[in-house]
Amino acid sequence: MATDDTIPITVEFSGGLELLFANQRKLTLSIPTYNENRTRSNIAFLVQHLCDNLMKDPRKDMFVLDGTVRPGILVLINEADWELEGEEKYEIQKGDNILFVSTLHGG
Amino acid sequence: MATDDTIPITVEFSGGLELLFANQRKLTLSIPTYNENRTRSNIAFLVQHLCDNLMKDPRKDMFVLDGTVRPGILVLINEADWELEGEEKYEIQKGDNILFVSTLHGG
Amino acid sequence: SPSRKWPLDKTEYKRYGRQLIMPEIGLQGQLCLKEASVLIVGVGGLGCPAAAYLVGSGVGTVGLIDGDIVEESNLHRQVLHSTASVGMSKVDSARVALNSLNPNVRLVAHPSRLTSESAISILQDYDVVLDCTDTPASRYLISDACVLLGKPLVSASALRTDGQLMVLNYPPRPVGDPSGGPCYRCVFPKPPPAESVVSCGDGGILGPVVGVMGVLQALEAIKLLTRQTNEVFRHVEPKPADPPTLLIFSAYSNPMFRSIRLRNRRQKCAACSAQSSVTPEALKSGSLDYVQFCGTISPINAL
Amino acid sequence: SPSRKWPLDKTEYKRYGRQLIMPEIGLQGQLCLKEASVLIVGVGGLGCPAAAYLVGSGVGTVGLIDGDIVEESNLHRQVLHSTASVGMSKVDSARVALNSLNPNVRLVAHPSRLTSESAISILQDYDVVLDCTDTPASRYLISDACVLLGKPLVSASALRTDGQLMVLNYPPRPVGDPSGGPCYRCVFPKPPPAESVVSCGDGGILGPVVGVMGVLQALEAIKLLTRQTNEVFRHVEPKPADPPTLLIFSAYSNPMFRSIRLRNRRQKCAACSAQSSVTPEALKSGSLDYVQFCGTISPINAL
Ligand SMILES: [Zn+2]
Ligand SMILES: [Zn+2]
Repeated sequence: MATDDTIPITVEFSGGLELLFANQRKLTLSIPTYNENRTRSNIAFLVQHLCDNLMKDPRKDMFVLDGTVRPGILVLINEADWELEGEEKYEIQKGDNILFVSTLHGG
Repeated sequence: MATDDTIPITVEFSGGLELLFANQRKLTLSIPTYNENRTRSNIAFLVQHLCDNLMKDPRKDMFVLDGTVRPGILVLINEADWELEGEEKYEIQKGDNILFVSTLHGG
Repeated sequence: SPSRKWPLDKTEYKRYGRQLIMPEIGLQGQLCLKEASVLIVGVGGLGCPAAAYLVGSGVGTVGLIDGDIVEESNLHRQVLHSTASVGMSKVDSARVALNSLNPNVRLVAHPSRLTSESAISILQDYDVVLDCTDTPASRYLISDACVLLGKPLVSASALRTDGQLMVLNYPPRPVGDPSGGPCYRCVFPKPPPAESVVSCGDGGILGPVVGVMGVLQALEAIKLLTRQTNEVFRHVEPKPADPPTLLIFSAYSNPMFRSIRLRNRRQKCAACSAQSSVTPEALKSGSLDYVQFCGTISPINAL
Repeated sequence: SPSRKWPLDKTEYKRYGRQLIMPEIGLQGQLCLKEASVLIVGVGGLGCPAAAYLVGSGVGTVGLIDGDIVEESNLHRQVLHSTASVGMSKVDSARVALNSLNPNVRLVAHPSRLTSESAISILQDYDVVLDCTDTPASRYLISDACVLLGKPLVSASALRTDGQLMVLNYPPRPVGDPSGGPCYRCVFPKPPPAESVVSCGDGGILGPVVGVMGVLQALEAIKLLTRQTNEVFRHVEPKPADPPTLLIFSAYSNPMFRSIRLRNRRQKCAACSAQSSVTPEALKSGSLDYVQFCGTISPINAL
């Protein structure tokens, strides 16, 4: 059905993660619909894509650790915890909003 | 194109207006797509419809005055001031969220 | 000169250190705050928390205007006052508390109700005005005076479990310039029928509801006052002002907060448009009767 | 008996009148508040406003726990304290201010840091706990103790221009019951790498940002404590508890507030699931080392 090559999405950063991405809180971008394995791009792919192509800070382990988003970062798909949507395996849809929030500890 | 008879929408009340509607803050309802004049139902129609059919409080002038929403009530169509959308003449679309907010003055 | 080298004194670096290290404020932002003056109209449920955080942040001059005295029924939400200050003027009571929080801030007391005659002469000395009052009449009056004087207005209100917040007349362009931010009359051209107006005294109010709105007023004022810093000193591109927004708070709804996009200036606004009928002279002479404009009603008939 | 007829005394009717007339509170709600006890862990930027509004509202007993003393750099945001109380313990300083706001509230002082050994015995006396602390270690400890004791937890945090708020372990069902609300470990099963953790001291904090979050904690506690009132006395159908939500605040974003739907209890949660390894004995014996669990790092390397 869908023959489009790319999926337009919005990616947002909050809780200090924006500092890793040149202080940008909101990115509008397009990602490939299918990745190299001919499977649909999912959150795991997006995280690696962001880390490889858009993260400006050299400290990659502030965002990705052991192949996944580091502990202390919540991933929210369209305003809901990714655990409600299938976590890393969630296949990204056109217009999705993916929000990465670092927990805060100050008070 | 559209031959559906009714339009499903969400109507919300805030700032005390919910008290006029049996303390309901959120209503899910369907309104006729076309009204008696065979024109598409707009906000003016919705306001009259709410006043005639859903308002429990007898003080109609707390909601409608001189044929329109009384002063001090903001009408918001999908999170934007109705003045940005054509006010009373805005033709209601499927899934629209219409929010009526009474201004507050306390402090 | 030494004052150039150390524009703040040592205790100020210490006191404001946690703000100073933030790029959004920085030394330049702190200096903007120190040189700024903010008028808080109404030292009640909104004005108390707003004043505490503005004075805490080191705004140079904070003006307080209120004609009321502290009552016991205020204390559940007006947390600057204390049981011992019942019977005292709200302005004096707040002054004591604020001075003990931060003695570096100059506090200006106006212990009387704002009137149409006095509004221009009082407001003109301040950079930003906070509307923390509780009647439609005062809201129209303050907005009109802010439009005439070109002052940004941070307006909040609360009742029962709900609150509302708007930044009005921002950017504060001259009367008749459609690129300025909307004023209170743009949003509400006609006052509500008097019988639909409910005060906190009649309708009740939950303390933290009005508290949240007051703290947010302080935040918006700090953002306005340090905005230039961000643009000039952080080499950030000057962004256009945020579009006019109404923040709606509802303690028992989910989500609790909603942001609503407001209209721009109204083409025929009685205050801020080219067709304005509100003039400084009319205001000063008292020929604009705000109380009558808004009507009155005995509380028993109110919604 | 006369105490039945007039369950509050005359000054209380006056003081809380603006809450009492609201259907969400009413006399029954006020009595719930009066009989309730709330523990505020951390009397800093979150704890100060939270305490002020809870004490204002007439919660019967408010416990304050903090091992720190007031420093000048606290005052821009910790608005219960004053310049004169610099050097005093935060708990004592807050107690003076809160007592002068509302002498009807019993204040319980715990002027020391919460430890794994003391947590159970301190928390067990309270109905609701507010996490107003500032380290990951204390956040895991407080959550674990709340789960073991079946207490609802109102958790907030703030840094720079951002804040977060969650109501955890609500409803506070027993360990192993999947219908209870998620705990802190359900949401964050592993602590963040120590080098990614930034304190307000290192990262900075804008006063009203942490202030808003603290006031909202007071609000959530009042909602929890008076919830039953609504159901039992207003003949409102008992609604299920709101789904677990994370409120995200960002002072320079538009919109400023977002509500995010959180997960339910985690099937393998180390604290609240049937497979829990966190026990009261382990906590009391100190065999759970929260500081080591969360790691430490010299501040210079922190993000
Ligand atoms: Zn206008
Ligand atoms: Zn858990």
